[in-house]
Amino acid sequence: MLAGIPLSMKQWDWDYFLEQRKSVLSLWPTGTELQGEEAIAAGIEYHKAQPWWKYASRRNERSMEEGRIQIVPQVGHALVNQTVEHMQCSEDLKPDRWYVLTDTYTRKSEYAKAQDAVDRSKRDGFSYLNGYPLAAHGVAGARAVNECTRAAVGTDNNDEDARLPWEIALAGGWTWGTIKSIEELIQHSRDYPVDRNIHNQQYIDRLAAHYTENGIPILRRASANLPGWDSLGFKVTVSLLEVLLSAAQGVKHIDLSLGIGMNLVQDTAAIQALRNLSREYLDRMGRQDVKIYSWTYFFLGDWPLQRGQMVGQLSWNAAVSALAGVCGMYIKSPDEATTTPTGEGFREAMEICGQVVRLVAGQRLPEGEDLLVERAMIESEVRAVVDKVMEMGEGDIAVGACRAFQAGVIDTMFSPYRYLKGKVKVVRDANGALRYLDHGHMPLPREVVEYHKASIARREAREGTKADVKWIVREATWASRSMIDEVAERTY
Amino acid sequence: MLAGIPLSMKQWDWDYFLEQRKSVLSLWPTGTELQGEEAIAAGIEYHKAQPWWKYASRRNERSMEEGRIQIVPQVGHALVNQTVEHMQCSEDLKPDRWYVLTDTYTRKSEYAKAQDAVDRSKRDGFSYLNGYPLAAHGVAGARAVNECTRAAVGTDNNDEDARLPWEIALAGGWTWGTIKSIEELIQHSRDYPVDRNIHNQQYIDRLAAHYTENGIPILRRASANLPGWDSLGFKVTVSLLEVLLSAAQGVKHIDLSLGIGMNLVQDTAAIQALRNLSREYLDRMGRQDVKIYSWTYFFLGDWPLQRGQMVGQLSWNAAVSALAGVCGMYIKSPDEATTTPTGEGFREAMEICGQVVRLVAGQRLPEGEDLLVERAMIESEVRAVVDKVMEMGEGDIAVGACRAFQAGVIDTMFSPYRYLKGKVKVVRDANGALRYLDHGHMPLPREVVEYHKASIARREAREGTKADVKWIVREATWASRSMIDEVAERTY
Amino acid sequence: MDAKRRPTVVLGTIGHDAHIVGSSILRIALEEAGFNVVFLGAVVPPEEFIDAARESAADAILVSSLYGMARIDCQDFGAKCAEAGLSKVKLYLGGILVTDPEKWEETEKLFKGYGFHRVYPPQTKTDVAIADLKSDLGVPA
Amino acid sequence: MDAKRRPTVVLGTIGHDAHIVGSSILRIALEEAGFNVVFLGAVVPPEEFIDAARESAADAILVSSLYGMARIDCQDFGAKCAEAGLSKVKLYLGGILVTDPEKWEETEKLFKGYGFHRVYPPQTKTDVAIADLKSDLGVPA
Ligand code: B12
Ligand code: B12
Repeated sequence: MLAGIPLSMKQWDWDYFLEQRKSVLSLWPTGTELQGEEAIAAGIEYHKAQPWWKYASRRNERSMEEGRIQIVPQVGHALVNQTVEHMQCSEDLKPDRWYVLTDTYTRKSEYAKAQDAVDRSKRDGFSYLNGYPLAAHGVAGARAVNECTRAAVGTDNNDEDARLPWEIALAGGWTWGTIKSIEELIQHSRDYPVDRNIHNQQYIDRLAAHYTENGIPILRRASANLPGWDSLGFKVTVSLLEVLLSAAQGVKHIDLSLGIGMNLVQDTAAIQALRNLSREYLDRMGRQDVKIYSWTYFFLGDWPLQRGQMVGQLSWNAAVSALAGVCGMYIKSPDEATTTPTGEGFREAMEICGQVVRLVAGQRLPEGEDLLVERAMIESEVRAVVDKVMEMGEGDIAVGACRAFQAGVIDTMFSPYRYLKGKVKVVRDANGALRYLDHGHMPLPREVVEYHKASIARREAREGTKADVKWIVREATWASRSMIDEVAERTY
Repeated sequence: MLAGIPLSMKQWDWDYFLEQRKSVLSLWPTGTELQGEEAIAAGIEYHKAQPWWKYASRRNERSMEEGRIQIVPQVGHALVNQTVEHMQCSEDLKPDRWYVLTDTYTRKSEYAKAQDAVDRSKRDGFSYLNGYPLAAHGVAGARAVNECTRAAVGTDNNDEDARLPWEIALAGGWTWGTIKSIEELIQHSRDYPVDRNIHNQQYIDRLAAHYTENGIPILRRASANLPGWDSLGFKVTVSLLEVLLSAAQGVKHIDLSLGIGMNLVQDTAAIQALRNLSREYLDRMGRQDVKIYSWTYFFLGDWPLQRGQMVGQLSWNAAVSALAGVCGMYIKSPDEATTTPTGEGFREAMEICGQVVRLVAGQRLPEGEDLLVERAMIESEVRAVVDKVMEMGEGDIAVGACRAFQAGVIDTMFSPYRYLKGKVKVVRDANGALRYLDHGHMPLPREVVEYHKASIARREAREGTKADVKWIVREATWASRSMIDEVAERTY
Repeated sequence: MDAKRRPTVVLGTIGHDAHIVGSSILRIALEEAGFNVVFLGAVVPPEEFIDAARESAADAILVSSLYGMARIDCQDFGAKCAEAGLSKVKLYLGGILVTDPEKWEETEKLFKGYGFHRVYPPQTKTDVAIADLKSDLGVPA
Repeated sequence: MDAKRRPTVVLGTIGHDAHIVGSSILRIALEEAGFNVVFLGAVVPPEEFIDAARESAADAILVSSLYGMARIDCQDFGAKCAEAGLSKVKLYLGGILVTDPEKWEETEKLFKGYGFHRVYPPQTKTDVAIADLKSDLGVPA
């Protein structure tokens, strides 16, 4: 599980970065045109020519002043023109950002396969990829995508090695991307070494920091796009660790994006906990100058097949996000339960979510007792785990993270990653909040464990059943269950 | 504005009812088959043969036990088969009730015109009516509609004289209807006498009470389907007066349905205020045995033309209703902004709202400071007006209501009713809550007036404008405004 | 029309239609824009529009209909106005006239056939109507 | 298959596909139902399914694919199994295979052509799969 790369969270010195860079750019022909430090300077020049509103960081500041919540659609197809067409569908709705997902091959650094799929897509006029192949289309492609919209274009730096795609994205004028130092392994990876993954992300953050030092306010995003069945506390832990690793490389603008679980109180509590703890730990690290913004990512769990139900679910995700008072939200679209999203689908989704946000207006979830307790519990869970990680790394999170995986200090229920212990079990309580049925080896404070047990017990009492794996099976389709199946059980 | 009918809120004695009944049944041929007390007995027999779940009152009790929120679709077309087809579209989703709206002619007692439209509809296979003509199709039609579904079928006893349609509905096995003693005039009427309208509704309530005395638990519904621009306090006042008038005739099961304004805190406060005050005033009247249930009716204001926006609005209405903890909700459908609703539209609406309700699950808006204050203000407003009405009627609400209209004690902003003073002006505050800019001659307590002024002032400060009629014009399309128009104003 | 006099319009919601919000909003906007508005409210029989227009020597009649029965209520409105010698008066119709929103052209054609000079689709903005009025009545914008 | 022995299935998510929730749920349900499950997790190369099936003398291979690349990942799966002498082993495929949800029949036909005995539409319930397995393997329900 370790490649034995010498690792520390300290900011890379620029020469070390440049030395690494050579091999990165030689991974694929489109990288060679970026050889040399001049290429970076040229990229920065391109950026200097862009207006402020091409920058996700600036749009964050501006929308907060205006008290306006941002709504971000998603795109990603094999060809540049397919991707541009998709984006054009919503240009008159002025999205603040476009979230461009890369395809699976690009994510696995299988650039040849991606190129091959591009060729076949051109031939058949159909997209053979589930995302946009950043490397295959190179800087020219990235700029074409960037220049087709007023929005701030960014990407999900997914899968093990996104260094080359990131070089191309930045040179292409894109202004933000996602931090994947830890989440990546839990989400997508089978056995990629932890140290190498963190090292790759340090490269990405270091380059972003260099741009920022040169007056280009690149934004990095801790995404917590973990499955909708994961504990909120766990998601906050992962995000916080990534925020700190990223800031250590000199990044100055960070989104605290949280994949929600759809329980209003718990999601709001998690969003607030992540903001509070990020500020506190960053300040303690001496990073008072890092700006942070709260965001949500729509529930990444089971989506209903019935369009009506899917639409209702999208709206609830928007309502939760708005009531929680976020800076912005990443949305999904009505047809996404079964197919790769379309431009029309996202236009409709923007109207749906936009209307909900307009109607919620300035309303926020009041600071009730439930919210206070839930937030306190999440904060105490996250402190315990993050402090443990630091301790294991003798103060160095990069080192600590590697050890934490092995020890099961970082662990969850569903993950392809072999080096996770996989001892954790999470279920929903009577109100749909996510609770630990089993927290495995995670060092959770006793109060937290008991709090979760207690709310599981309340549901057990109400349903007259005992919590076990059967609950987990049933909850795999908790949200997506067809209404007809549900009412069929009613005897009248 | 008065017909000079001797009026009192006391329960009619049965003979007086029977005497009135003769003329009612002779209003249209389909009434004649109901002549005589035996016909009522026969109707009761038909009911006795129906299972418990055909009764809205029983479904209320049952769903409350199950902690399940009811979702009620709407229907109404010229022909029986058109109406049945519409209902069949959602039968497998098992709606608890069907809300059958009558057409405009039936509502104006222009039964001949309704019959004529029915004939033309049969000829052209198209519905020339905007609702179901209860009188035209008689008892046979009503039973056909009733027997096509497991749901509890009921109607909106709209427009001045709904006595005959109500006779037919009950004989047809329908089990609930709407109270329109006061609301009706404000909503639909131009110059119908107040006393006659109340007298008509007493007839309807008295008949319902008779069924109930004979073991058939008919439910009456205070609807407050007033326009979405009306003050919530005003709606609660109207409903409370109707609840008391209805209970006085011996009705035992009453829905407290409230047309919401889409501000979560204010709507929740209004729902709670209506429940608290209804219980309190009913008990004081010695009607402890009257069962009441909280319901909502979706925002009756401007609906967006863009389908996506309309869908988002429906979802928010469902979210507000569920978070407020209602027993059930009357929904609208995506295509209703421009056309008479369709069966398919309502099926989709049931899926959309059903999913929101499922996701909200047991979550409720916490008792925060805002909620407490808002509820206190609404209660104090309603007490003041209702007590004034009682005082004007020397303890008799029926009498008092008549005088209250003349005096402007009951008044609102938009109404076709000529005998309203029309001095009231209502605007939204920064969070979309409805506030009195001018309360005309309504006897509002000082604290309430100042509370509303203060929150208007906060919006004025924020927007740097003064509240005036321009706000009212703009807010007429507050919810329905197209998103494209909105973003067009953004300079970036 | 005579330039000294404020342009006068008769406004209301026709037939049994109770929907008064739209016409009330129009009223406010028209008065703000300097028109002299004879407001009849809602649930107004066609004849009343005509009488009011005659009495006020109105320059235009603005009819609102939302409840889906416009087809029947407005069928002979143009003819009635002509009979009453109001053929110079501009007739506007708006609200929600459509039965099938897809086919707006048809709807517009239908109601123009009933004698209306201008027919408006659902949720037309007040300023659109006001601009049209000013140009039709030759009022300086 | 031999009645004494518990029916054995190999299960996992194929190719570069990381979606592991569905197959994890299936695993739990299958074990609850008395099957012996060889769970390979997600991001599993086709060869690994085959090796695991051979080693465990599996009665069936359950392949999950959600990420939209099933067409490519599964093209020659049936052929590979045949080569490996697993022609008696039942091959099931499920997840989200479709590119166009409208045309399920085509999708099913396509993947049956790749050698799968059963192909499932999105969000197939675990009990459906279990019932099919029991009948295909002659396990008493
Ligand atoms: C509020 C409302 C009610 C309220 C009305 C309260 C009142 N007294 O005003 C109540 C609850 C009483 C009601 C009752 C009914 N309603 Co209603 N109602 C609505 C609703 C939700 C909003 C209407 C509104 O006020 N809009 C806000 C105003 C500002 O917009 P507007 O009226 O369109 O006006 C704007 C423009 O159109 C323009 N305009 C309007 N008229 C004109 C005229 C001219 C010349 C010009 C230039 C411009 C212009 O000016 C305004 C500028 O902003 C609409 C749905 C929707 N469209 O949102 C349904 C709707 C109009 N109602 C409808 C129906 C069917 C009814 C009922 C028949 C239902 C029933 N069967 O019981 C009854 C009718 C009873 C009756 N006798 O009239 C249907 C009509 C369907 C159709 N046209 O085919 C609608 C579309 C909803 C639906 N799909 O069911 N309703
Ligand atoms: C959670 C999720 C993720 C998580 C996965 C976390 C994890 N490691 O498992 C994350 C965020 C990492 C993710 C990533 C991606 N995802 Co994803 N994801 C989903 C989501 C929202 C839910 C999937 C899920 O877990 N469902 C719950 C389980 C219980 O249901 P299930 O898997 O369908 O399984 C049930 C049945 O189908 C059946 N079943 C499943 N397999 C089999 C096999 C057999 C033989 C049988 C009998 C039965 C069976 O058993 C289960 C019974 O309940 C779906 C959308 C949706 N459908 O809701 C998208 C979705 C599957 N993802 C999609 C995409 C495109 C991706 C990405 C490629 C996005 C990108 N470009 O970055 C990446 C893929 C990366 C990679 N290398 O795989 C698309 C696929 C489109 C397509 N098929 O055409 C979907 C449909 C969403 C969308 N429209 O964009 N995703």
